Amino acid sequence: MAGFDKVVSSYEEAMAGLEDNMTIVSGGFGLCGIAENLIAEIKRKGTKGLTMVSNNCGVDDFGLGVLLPNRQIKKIVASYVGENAEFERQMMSGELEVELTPQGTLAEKMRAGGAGIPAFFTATGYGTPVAEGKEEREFNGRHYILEEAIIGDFAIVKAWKADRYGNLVFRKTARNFNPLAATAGKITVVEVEEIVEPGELDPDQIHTPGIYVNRLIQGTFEKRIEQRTVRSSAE
Amino acid sequence: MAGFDKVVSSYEEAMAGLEDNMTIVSGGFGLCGIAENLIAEIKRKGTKGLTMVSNNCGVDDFGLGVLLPNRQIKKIVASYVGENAEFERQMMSGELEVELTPQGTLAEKMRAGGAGIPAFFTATGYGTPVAEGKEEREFNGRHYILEEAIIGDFAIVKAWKADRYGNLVFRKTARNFNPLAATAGKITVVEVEEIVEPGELDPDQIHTPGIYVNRLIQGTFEKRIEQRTVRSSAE
Amino acid sequence: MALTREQLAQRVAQELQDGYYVNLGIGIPTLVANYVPKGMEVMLQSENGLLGMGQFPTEEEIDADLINAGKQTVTMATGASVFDSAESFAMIRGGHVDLTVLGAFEVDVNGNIASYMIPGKLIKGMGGAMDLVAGADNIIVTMTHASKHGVSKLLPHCTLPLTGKGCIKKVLTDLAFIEIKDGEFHLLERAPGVSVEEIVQLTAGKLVIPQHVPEMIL
Amino acid sequence: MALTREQLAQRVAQELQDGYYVNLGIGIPTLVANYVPKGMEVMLQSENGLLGMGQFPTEEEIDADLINAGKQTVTMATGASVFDSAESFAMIRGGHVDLTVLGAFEVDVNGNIASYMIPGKLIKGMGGAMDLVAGADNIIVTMTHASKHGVSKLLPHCTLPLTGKGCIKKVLTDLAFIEIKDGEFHLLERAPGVSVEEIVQLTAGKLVIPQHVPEMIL
Repeated sequence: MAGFDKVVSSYEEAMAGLEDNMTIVSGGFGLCGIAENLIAEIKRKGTKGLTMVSNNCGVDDFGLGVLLPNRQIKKIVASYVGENAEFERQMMSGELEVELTPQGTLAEKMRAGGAGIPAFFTATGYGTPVAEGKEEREFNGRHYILEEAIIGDFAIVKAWKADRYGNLVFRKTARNFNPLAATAGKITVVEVEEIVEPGELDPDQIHTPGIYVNRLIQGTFEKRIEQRTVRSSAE
Repeated sequence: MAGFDKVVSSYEEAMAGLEDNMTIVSGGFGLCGIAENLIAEIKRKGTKGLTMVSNNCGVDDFGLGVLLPNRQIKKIVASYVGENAEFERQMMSGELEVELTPQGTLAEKMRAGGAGIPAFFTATGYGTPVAEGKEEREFNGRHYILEEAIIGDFAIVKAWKADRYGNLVFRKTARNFNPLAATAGKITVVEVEEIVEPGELDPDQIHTPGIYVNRLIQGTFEKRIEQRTVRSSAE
Repeated sequence: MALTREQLAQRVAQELQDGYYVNLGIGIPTLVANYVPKGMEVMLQSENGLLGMGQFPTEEEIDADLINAGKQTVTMATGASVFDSAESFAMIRGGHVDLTVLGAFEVDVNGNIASYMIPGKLIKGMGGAMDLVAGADNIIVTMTHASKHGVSKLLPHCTLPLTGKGCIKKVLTDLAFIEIKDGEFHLLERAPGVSVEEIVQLTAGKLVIPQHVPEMIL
Repeated sequence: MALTREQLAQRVAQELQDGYYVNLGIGIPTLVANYVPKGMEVMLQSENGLLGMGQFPTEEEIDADLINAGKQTVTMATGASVFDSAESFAMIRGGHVDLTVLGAFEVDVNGNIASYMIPGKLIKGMGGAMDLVAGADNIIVTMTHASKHGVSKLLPHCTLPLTGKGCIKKVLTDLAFIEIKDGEFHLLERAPGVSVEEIVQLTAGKLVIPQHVPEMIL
C-alpha cells in the first residue's frame, strides 16, 4: 500500500516544505471546517510573507487569525473579513494587503485552478469595484468579467473521514470550500477526524478522490462555534 | 409537499412541452446511464429538428440511435460517434450535422451552462480543428482557447435513486454526464429506478440537489451492455 | 406608519410561492422565514452550502459542522442537501434560486445596488452578495426608505461602490413597495398610513406614481 | 525484431512508479496494466468517471452500471472512487494524472500529435484524447514506427489534423524509444535486435542519435 498511503505521522511532516512568501489555499467558512492543527503548525513554524486564499480570516485567537500577531500573513484573498481586531488594525495600517473577492467567484477560482481552467467569465462583480482592471465581455446580451484561476503552493483542508489513500468525505456544512481547496494545491495537506482502510468508504460516496491529496493526518478538533444560536426545546 | 414534489405520473407528462427544433442535453456514456424511457418517449412523440447534446449517439436500435431512423435529430454535439450504421449514413450524406467536441470540454460546457459561466478557457483543442474560429489566449506561457457554455431547452437524465423532491443519487459509472446535464436544462427531466420519501437520503450523500430537477419519474430499464467483457472466474 | 422589521418580513413573505427555493440575506431577510404562509413550502438556500435550512437547533441539537451563511448554528429541513461552495454558487449564479432577498445601503433608478462598502469606513467584504445579485432574476431588496437624517436611499445614481449593476427590479422599504423599470421607480404600494407625499419627499430618484396607490395588506 | 504489442506494453510499464495515477488509452496502452511491476501499485483512471479501475468482471460480477472509457464492463479496485465527467476531466485537465499512455497515427518533432481523424475516412471523434494530451505533463505515445508500407509516422510535421499541439515528449514505437525535445527526436533505446540504421530509415523527422544507443531490456 506504500504507493498510495498518504498518511503522515506528524504535523511537522504534514507542512514540510512550506516556505516564506508561499501561497496557501485554505478550506473553511468562518470557523467551520477549518484545518485547526495545520494552522497551528504554520504558526509554530513561523513562516512569513504568506498569501492566504480563504473565504475568511478567522477571529483573534482562532482560525487563520492566529497567524496575524506575528505578521505571518502578507496578503489575504477573501470574501468577508474584519471579524477580528488585529486584522482590522493591520488592514487599516496597510501592513496587511486584502483582496476582496466575491464568495462565489472565490470558490470558482479555486475550482478552476484545480481543473486546469485558467480563466472564466462571470456576471458577478460586473460594474463594481471588483471589475476594475478586468476584461469585460457581453454574451447573449449580458455583461460578464473575466476572472483568473487560483493555485496555491499548499492547500490546507479539513475533512471528516478519509481512507489511507486520501479519499475524503466531508460532514454537513463543514464541507464548504474544502473540496475546492483540495484540488487547488500543488501540495494538498488534509487533516481528518478519522482515517479508515481503503475499501471502507463507498466509492459512490467519496467527495474528494485521493488523487488530489498528498498528505493526510488525523487530528483532534476544538470546532469552535462563531455564532451559537439556539431555540428553546419547547418551540 | 406539493410544492417540491417533482414526481409526474406518465412519460407523456415528463416530456410535455418538448417541441420541434429544441435543444436537449442528455446524460449517459455510450449506453451506460441513459434515460431509456425518456428517449423512447421522444421517439413516440416524433419531435423533429432536435439538437442533441450527448457524449455519444447510441447504437442502431438503442439509446439516442432510435431517434435517427425518423430523422428526429438535426444536429448532434458529441465527443465520439459513429457507433451505428444509420448515424454513419446520415452523417456522410449531410442529413445530420455533427459537432465534435472533446469529452472534457463537453462536460465542462454543460457544467458551465448550469453554473452561469458563459465561457471558459481550456488548453484542450488548442492548435487542433476544434480551435477553428475560437479565441486563443496565453496564460502563464501556455495556450488556451475560449469555449462557450451549453444550455438545453430540456435535459434528460438517468439517476439511480431520488426522493420526491428531486434529490438524486447516481450509481457507479452510470453517473458520468448525468449530474452535469441535470444542471444544464431549462426543464430537467429525470428518470430513476427508485423514488423514496424526502429525508430518506443522507443530505451529505446527494449527488444532485433537487433544485435542478423539474420532473421526476420512476422507470424500468433494460441497461444494455455495449462491450460485455469478462474474465474467467478462475483468474 | 413606517413598517417595522417584522412587517417588512411579512410583506416580503407575500411574494413567496409554493415550491420556491429562496436565499435570504442576513438581517430583515432572515425574518421572512417566520412568515411563510400556511400550507406553502419554501426551501431556504444558505450559500455556504446548504439547501433546506431548518430552524435554529435546541441546545442538544447544536452541531459545529452545521451553520448558515451568517455563521449561526442551524438544523436541516426534511429533504435538505449539502454541497461545496462552488456547487452552491453554481446554483446561485446559474439562476436556479427562485427568489433572493437582501438588504442594501442604496438602490437607484437603473437597478444598481450598493450594499457592501462605505468608503472610509471599515470594509468587511461582499461575501456572497455580488454573486446573489448577479445570479438571480428575482430579487427583493429590503431597506429603510431613507437614513435617520432623512436622506433618501432611492437615488438617481448610487453614490457608494456598487454590489451589482442593473440587477434590482423590486425594492421594499419601510414606506413603500417599488418596482424599478425603464430607468424609473414605480410606486406599487404604500405602507399602511403612509401618504404618497411622504414617499415622494423621501425618494430622490424619479418616481412614477399611478393614480391609485393601494395600501399594503399585512 | 520489432516489439510485439505485449512487449510495447511491457516497456511502457517500466515507466510506472509506485503510487502513480495512470490513464491508459484504448488498445496497446490498456495492456500496460498487465505488466505493473511486482510490489508496485498504480491506480487506473478511466475518464468516464472512475479512479481505481479493477480487472474485468466474472460473469457473476458483470454490472451494466460499471464500465470503462472503452465501454467495457469492469470492476473497481480497492480504494476506488466514482465521479461525474466534469470532475473526471478536471482531474485530467488540471494535471493531476501522473502518466497518460495513448496511441497515435503520427507525431512530429515539435511534439504535435495526430490520433483521431483521417480526412476522407469515417470520423468517429476525439473522445477524451484532446483533453488527455492537453492536460498531462507526462505522456507516452505508443504506436508502430511506420505504416505497413514503410511510411514513417515520426514526422517533421504532422500531416493529419492534430489532437494536440506541442504536448508529446516521449514516443515508444515497435522499433525505438524516443524523446522529443528542442524540435528534434532523440533516440533513447532501440528494440532488441533492431539496428540504428533501420530506425533512421523509418524516421522522417530529424533524429538525434547518441554514440551509444542501448537495447531495451524487457
